[in-house]
Amino acid sequence: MKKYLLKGNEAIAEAAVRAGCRLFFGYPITPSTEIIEYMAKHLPAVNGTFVQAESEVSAINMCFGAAGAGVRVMTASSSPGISLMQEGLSYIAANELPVVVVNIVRAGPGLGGLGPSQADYFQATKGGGHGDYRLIVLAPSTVQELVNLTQDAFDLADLYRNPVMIMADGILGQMMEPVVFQERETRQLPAKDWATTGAEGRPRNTITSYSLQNEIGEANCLRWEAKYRSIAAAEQRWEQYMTDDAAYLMVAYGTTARIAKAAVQMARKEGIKVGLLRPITLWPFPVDGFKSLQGQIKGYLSVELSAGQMIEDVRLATNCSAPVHLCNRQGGMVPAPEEVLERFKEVFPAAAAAV
Amino acid sequence: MKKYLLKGNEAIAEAAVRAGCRLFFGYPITPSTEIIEYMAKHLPAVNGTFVQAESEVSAINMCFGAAGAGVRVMTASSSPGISLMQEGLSYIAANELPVVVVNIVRAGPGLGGLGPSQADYFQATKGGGHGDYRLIVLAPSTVQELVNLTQDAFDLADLYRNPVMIMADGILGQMMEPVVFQERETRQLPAKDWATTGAEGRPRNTITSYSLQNEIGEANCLRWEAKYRSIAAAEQRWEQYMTDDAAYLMVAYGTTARIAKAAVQMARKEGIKVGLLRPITLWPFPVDGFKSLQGQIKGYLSVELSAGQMIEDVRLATNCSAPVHLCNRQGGMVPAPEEVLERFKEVFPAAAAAV
Amino acid sequence: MAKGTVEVDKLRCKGCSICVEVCPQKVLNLSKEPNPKGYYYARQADPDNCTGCAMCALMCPDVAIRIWRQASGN
Amino acid sequence: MAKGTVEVDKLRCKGCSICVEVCPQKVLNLSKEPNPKGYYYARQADPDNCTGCAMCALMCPDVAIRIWRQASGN
Amino acid sequence: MTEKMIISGFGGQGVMFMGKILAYAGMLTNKEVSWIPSYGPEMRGGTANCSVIVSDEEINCPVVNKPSLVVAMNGPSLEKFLPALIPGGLLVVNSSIVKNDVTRDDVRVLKIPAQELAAEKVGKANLANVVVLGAMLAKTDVLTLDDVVAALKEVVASKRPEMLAINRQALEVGMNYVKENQL
Amino acid sequence: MTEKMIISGFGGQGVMFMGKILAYAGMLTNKEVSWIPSYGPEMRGGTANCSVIVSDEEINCPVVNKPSLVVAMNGPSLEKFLPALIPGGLLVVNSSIVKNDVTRDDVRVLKIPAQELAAEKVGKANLANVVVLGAMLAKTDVLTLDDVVAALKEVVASKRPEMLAINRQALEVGMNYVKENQL
Amino acid sequence: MKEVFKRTGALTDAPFHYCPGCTHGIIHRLVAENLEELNLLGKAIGVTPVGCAGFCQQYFNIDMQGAAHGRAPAVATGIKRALPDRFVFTYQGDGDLASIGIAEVMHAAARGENITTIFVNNAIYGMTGGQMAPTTLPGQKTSTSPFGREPSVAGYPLDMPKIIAQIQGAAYVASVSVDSPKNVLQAKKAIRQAFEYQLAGRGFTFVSVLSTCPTNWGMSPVKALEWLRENMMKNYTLGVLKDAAAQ
Amino acid sequence: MKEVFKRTGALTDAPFHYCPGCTHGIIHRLVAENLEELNLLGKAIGVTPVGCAGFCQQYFNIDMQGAAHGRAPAVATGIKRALPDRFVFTYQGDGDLASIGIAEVMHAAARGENITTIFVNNAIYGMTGGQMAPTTLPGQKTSTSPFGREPSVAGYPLDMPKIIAQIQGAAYVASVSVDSPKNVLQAKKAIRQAFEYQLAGRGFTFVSVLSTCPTNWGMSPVKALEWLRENMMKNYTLGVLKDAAAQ
Ligand SMILES: Cc1ncc(C[n+]2csc(CCOP(=O)(O)OP(=O)(O)O)c2C)c(N)n1
Ligand SMILES: Cc1ncc(C[n+]2csc(CCOP(=O)(O)OP(=O)(O)O)c2C)c(N)n1
Ligand code: SF4
Ligand code: SF4
Ligand code: SF4
Ligand code: SF4
Ligand code: SF4
Ligand code: SF4
Ligand SMILES: [Mg+2]
Ligand SMILES: [Mg+2]
Repeated sequence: MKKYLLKGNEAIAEAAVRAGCRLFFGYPITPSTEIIEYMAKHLPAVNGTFVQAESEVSAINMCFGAAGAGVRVMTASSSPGISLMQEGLSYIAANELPVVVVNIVRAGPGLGGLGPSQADYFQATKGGGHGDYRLIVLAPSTVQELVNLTQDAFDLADLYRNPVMIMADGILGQMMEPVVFQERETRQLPAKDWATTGAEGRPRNTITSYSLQNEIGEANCLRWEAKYRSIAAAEQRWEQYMTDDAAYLMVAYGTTARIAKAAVQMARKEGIKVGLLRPITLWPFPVDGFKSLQGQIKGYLSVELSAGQMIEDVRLATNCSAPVHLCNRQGGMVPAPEEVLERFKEVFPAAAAAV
Repeated sequence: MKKYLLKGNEAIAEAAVRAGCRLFFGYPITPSTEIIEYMAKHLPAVNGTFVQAESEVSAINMCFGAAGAGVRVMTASSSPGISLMQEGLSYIAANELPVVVVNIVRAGPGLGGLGPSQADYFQATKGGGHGDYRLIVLAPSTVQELVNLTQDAFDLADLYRNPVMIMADGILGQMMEPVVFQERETRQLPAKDWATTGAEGRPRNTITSYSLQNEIGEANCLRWEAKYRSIAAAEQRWEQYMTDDAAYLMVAYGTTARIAKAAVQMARKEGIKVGLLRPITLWPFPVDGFKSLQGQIKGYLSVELSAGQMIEDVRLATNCSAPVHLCNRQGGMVPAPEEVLERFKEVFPAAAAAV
Repeated sequence: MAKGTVEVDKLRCKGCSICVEVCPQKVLNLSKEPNPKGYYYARQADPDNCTGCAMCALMCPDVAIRIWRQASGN
Repeated sequence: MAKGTVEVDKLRCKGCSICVEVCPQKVLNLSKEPNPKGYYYARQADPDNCTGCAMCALMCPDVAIRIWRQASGN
Repeated sequence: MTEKMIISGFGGQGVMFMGKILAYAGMLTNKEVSWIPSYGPEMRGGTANCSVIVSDEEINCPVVNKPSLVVAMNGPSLEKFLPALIPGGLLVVNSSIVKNDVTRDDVRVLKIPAQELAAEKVGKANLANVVVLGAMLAKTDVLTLDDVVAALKEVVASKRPEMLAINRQALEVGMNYVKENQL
Repeated sequence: MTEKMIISGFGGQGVMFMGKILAYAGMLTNKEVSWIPSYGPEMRGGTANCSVIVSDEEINCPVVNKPSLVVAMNGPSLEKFLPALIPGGLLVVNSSIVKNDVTRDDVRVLKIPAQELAAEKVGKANLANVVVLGAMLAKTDVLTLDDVVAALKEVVASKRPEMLAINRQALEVGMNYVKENQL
Repeated sequence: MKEVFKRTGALTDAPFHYCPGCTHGIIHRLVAENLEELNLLGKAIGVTPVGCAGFCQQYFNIDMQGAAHGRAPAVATGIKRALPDRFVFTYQGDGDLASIGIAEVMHAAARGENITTIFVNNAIYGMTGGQMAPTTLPGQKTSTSPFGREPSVAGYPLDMPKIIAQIQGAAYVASVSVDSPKNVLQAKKAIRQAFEYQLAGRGFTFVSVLSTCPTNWGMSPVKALEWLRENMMKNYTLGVLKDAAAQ
Repeated sequence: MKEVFKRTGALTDAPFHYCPGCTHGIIHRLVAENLEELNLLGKAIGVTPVGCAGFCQQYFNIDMQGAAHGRAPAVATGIKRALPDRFVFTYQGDGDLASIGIAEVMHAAARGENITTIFVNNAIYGMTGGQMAPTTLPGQKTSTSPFGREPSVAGYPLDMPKIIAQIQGAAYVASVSVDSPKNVLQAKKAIRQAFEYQLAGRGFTFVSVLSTCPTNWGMSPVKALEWLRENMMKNYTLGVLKDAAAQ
């Protein structure tokens, strides 16, 4: 199979085109801009349309309209731009529209910096917009996985009629790695008979999230909640590395998962029994992955490019059954594998001593 | 002391005026509109200025400018409007500007409904905007407390140079209760020597959150984190009710805290040893309040107008030391005290049986 | 002069009285009894004078008016 | 004709060559050696012709030019 | 002593005002009070209502799910809130407008032809709400006529002092109607 | 065998291209590769650099904190990245421009007067980067000249086939310079 | 007897929830009749604003989407780009379009987006209970300009059709009123023209309709029509402000 | 010898980070010189955009705030309302002002906000590496209009001064260029006029300055000035578009 050397951002864009994405609305922002530039260049050739929106607010609402019209659509941005999309995302979730949103996270808050960051974890997983809703959040950690998960994202969005976010950072977005575009089995997806495509030949469709009666509002909430439960049951994804005999577990996703993996390898060389659990879905958080290991693990190290956000989900997923510590860098800085291992030994001296 | 019968929204506005708020920027939205209407009417009389912003995006950025210029400023909105403020809030937090923001939460997601809701808890407490930052979040449960906490909010904002959110719902915003405006001790607050007021007679000030060097970005993050830690150490607030001998604890804030209190009273009549812990600060979450009770409590019931959000913080605060269950209504619906008690008995049958 | 017949949908009418005012022939007035929603609805008080000019219908915000016309001389 | 003297701040200059082009007297050119930032900075190649008209300074994006003028006849 | 009231009618019938006066009266007599309106566009065109609690005890739950007193100023209000009224509770009906049958026999019912009374005895049909208020006061112990007059003084008289006397008159008309007819 | 490289210089010196060619060459020989640029306005006016890893093993951490090979196309690059070079690592310097002293003696240093070589021996001063690439290949085992030529074929030749020969020539000039001078 | 006026089938049977005398209803009818007459019921997709017309998807007998406050032109853009052969329009109030949503409508115009926007200007925020709109007239009292709109503090009204007409991508811009039968007929024509231009692929079309809000103006419906005539029509010039085809 | 040109003290000593030949630098100087000449260093508060000029708080020797992308006019409004006697201006690029921030600038104008906006139109997004701006010319190639801006898909350029001039609250609107010494002097005058109007409390003032982006236009600085002259100046009329005092 042909290998391409692609930037992460380009890989996302190409994967989207191959997944049938025919509309893209976006507004430039570093470090995600290559996605929209790629779309501007390549969508016309497949009869797709790229529109540079006047803002991220407009971009997400254009996605709303297009998704409501039944077409595969995507937008991409980075942290401040994603913040501007929160109202729109809440509307999209409430109207159950399949939209794929890419967040190539940069250092925040505020204008911040352009360095890699994972500080938008809470925003993505707990809902930065108002009301109870969930995005399906996918966290690739290689350029190849950016490709695969982007393609999955469109299927998941259509399957569950739910917005899906692909979350990565500037390192993943900017780096080049070899990728292949595999032929993928086409998933059986429900017909979009709810879409507003003009009512010719069928009863008319309306898409709205307004409910003045609280009873109806509650019924909607319960319906959404049931959907989220079924997603949580069916779609948790994670990778386990060296966990069979692990007494300790590093937990990391995206870029930090790669670094943590290197740290695990270094630790293993020293005889330390530590493994890695890499959440691939950040929502639903891979609680099942933790459950299967819970008995054997004496301590967790959450490796993050934030002040410590996923660590809360790790504690919740493990029911606080063992201590969970944090190894982090912030503001665009990235820890070296050595640093992660050092931190590990610092918080779990017993692990190193046991060797 | 003179008692006034005021709507919650009016009480907030009047309290703000009395706290020295002289600028208000806002955009109307039900059920918070009375706040901006009150400000439009009453600020001119105290030489203040009300500006109706063209949107919530503008409103929060006007607040940014005014706070940066050293003046006490407030905005108010409800859920969708607050979502639109997320980028601005992240900027305000990053620039450490004292702004008071009121969210009279309505049912979401999307356009949703106007009924009371607590489904913006995550957004408020975990940061709906990008990057690691925190709002101080105050959750009053009576109109009198709306007054008191609004006045406190301005002090806290100035003291910590941090945005403060007052979070309530349509019931609290729309209801009338008697209030008094107490003379309050004036807190010693730091001089705003960082404000951009024109550089006459001093070195110039700049307010910016941009850092192209990751090292500087990280230093900023660490400085903010240290501040948040000190707030968490000093400013946790909660109310305990009937907790001395309680074996079970209901946890609820705002409107639901009132309902839960009624439920506790009913339970106590039946001899059930249950108490109430009412978080007053949602961030910092009153972890200390839970710690002091942890040994004695066999189970928690988180009473919420959401799909279950605060429940995560309860589990984290109690280190999962006892089961935490949820009693909730959604979409604008509110549980009756009877319903809460019934749910309590359902999840803790032993508590009722023990009587 | 043409002869018109106006039918007001009593349930739709909100008694805003715009049609009453706009009718050049002063054909319409409001009922004394409210409809089930509590509105005093419009009705033809002076049907003979109606020309079927449709001005009332053009201005009715609730699209509650239907009009027939018989051309004069027919 | 007035006589001008132009001083280019060598460290500020980025060698954009706008001043070189705009100078009506063709007084300026770019250095052969770069400054510490790697730019070939502007300098007075033909100082005698400078009239001190300041066109170069008006157009310099880096505000790197300073000009003195001696009025003719002075 | 706690009275949990729902007062409901068309927009324009003054039901919010009725509730406010009651809450105000409660506050002036140092009782605990709360008042919650229905709000937002649900009001537009439709019915409006407010929930008022006046109590000697702290009011925890301000939402009135099970009122002890319902005032129905129009038909839809009766239909909506009668089922919630607690057994033994008081239903006050503006019988000038409400023609519905009262389908429960475990509640006390007070029918006041408020429109007529207001028009004929007060001379102002739009004071029907105050007439109903007066009638209601005859049947609840939580507030007295004087309490309400005191509240009117503060609320009405501050803006339109000339309205005080006629409001008082309307209250009395309502109260007397109950007494005279031994309702 | 793993080579972790940082290639750094002014914007315009073609350092990104050098990195890409190396990564491409690695990919074509079925090695694991990664390439990360510096990005954003930090590039504007200042220096640009990229990190490239070519390895026989899976690349976990793509960030190069401790390079085994540093290419410094200008002075600031040398200052910035020399301290990070691992002991025994290779420093390749474009000595036409870089006049700084190399302050470490625990690393291997390769000084290439690339500008001159490119101008004189290739006839195109702007191929200094390719000359350096060639020189570098003489001293690393991770990739051969043929690997890089193959990469150039795919990357350059697809767009500007006429450039292939001269690029190849520049590579050879660099490599030969090292060999001839027994550096 | 000939039926000379009947309720168009492009409206559903649902009774309007608007206040008595609110001219949103007239404008609804005009839009609906044009949809029917141009045979668009099967291919039209309407976009609902947030505002009093936020429920209008209940009334138009076509496919509809409900946009976030102010974002209808962005949503319509998404629909139109997805389905270029469908007919797409937005229906928006003055708060929705001229305040929070001004960026979206300006840029839809700039893009020459082939959609139609019906702009209902009642000089106030109806839905939320009568706050100042960007189109509120100087001196006009609203709940957020309780002493009358004072331009030195609250600025001047925005004349949206005048502004949109400046934008190259706008193919047709008209300003109409529904205060009288004559003007109602004019308004219908303008909407018709805009719709036909969209069908011809001419670009962005915009019809501003002056409308009443008796409730929040605190006037009877009839009085409100007068106020509209005497105040709004003086501030906002009626007529076709731009017609790309005619130029 | 008389010093006829020296670097104004209203600029700090920090060297500009702009690319060689970028005319942002000229515009900075003009703003700074006017600040100095009007003796405003102690009372001016500037608002920085997001864009290449996002670091300009390092260059102007005054108090400054850095706004979120596009929101400078809102931030400036907050400052001005807090401190009405201070002098407040924004400095914004075409992406910042005409795209994401168009609502804020239009409404600052509508409110007659007593601030000044300097609008730097270089027909492109400089900072992010050369994407299409609302002011990009038809046919112009950018990284998001790689085949040249095609109006039928990407719309037409927005002429901001023309639009702002339509708004009643705008007191002064000028369109200038910095392509030549003569135009630079004109530009300085326009900025001076705007500043003086603000000092006189006349309302919103707006100066649009045509500027180059040699880097993203892919031209030498000198060539860029020519391109500006031959293309941008033909699309965007220079001159004073509105002068409330003169009217
Ligand atoms: C983001 C957001 N802000 C505010 C609101 C509240 N809101 C609903 S409608 C409206 C204004 C309606 O006014 P207009 O657009 O003029 O329509 P009208 O009701 O007058 O027809 C506002 C501010 C909202 N729903 N969402
Ligand atoms: C919300 C948000 N969206 C996008 C960006 C990325 N961004 C930074 S500057 C810029 C555009 C700059 O262009 P312009 O305003 O024309 O200024 P110039 O650089 O050309 O001077 C963009 C899109 C951002 N920082 N924030
Ligand atoms: S059709 Fe004409 S004459 Fe007849 S009622 Fe209507 S307006 Fe009057
Ligand atoms: S115009 Fe229509 S709604 Fe109004 S009174 Fe006449 S028929 Fe009734
Ligand atoms: S001052 Fe005039 S003559 Fe002298 S160098 Fe400058 S532009 Fe040339
Ligand atoms: S214009 Fe200024 S920066 Fe450019 S070459 Fe001349 S002196 Fe140097
Ligand atoms: S509030 Fe105003 S705009 Fe809304 S329906 Fe009522 S009259 Fe019409
Ligand atoms: S990118 Fe363009 S606008 Fe930005 S500094 Fe460089 S030349 Fe100037
Ligand atoms: Mg309106
Ligand atoms: Mg620009």
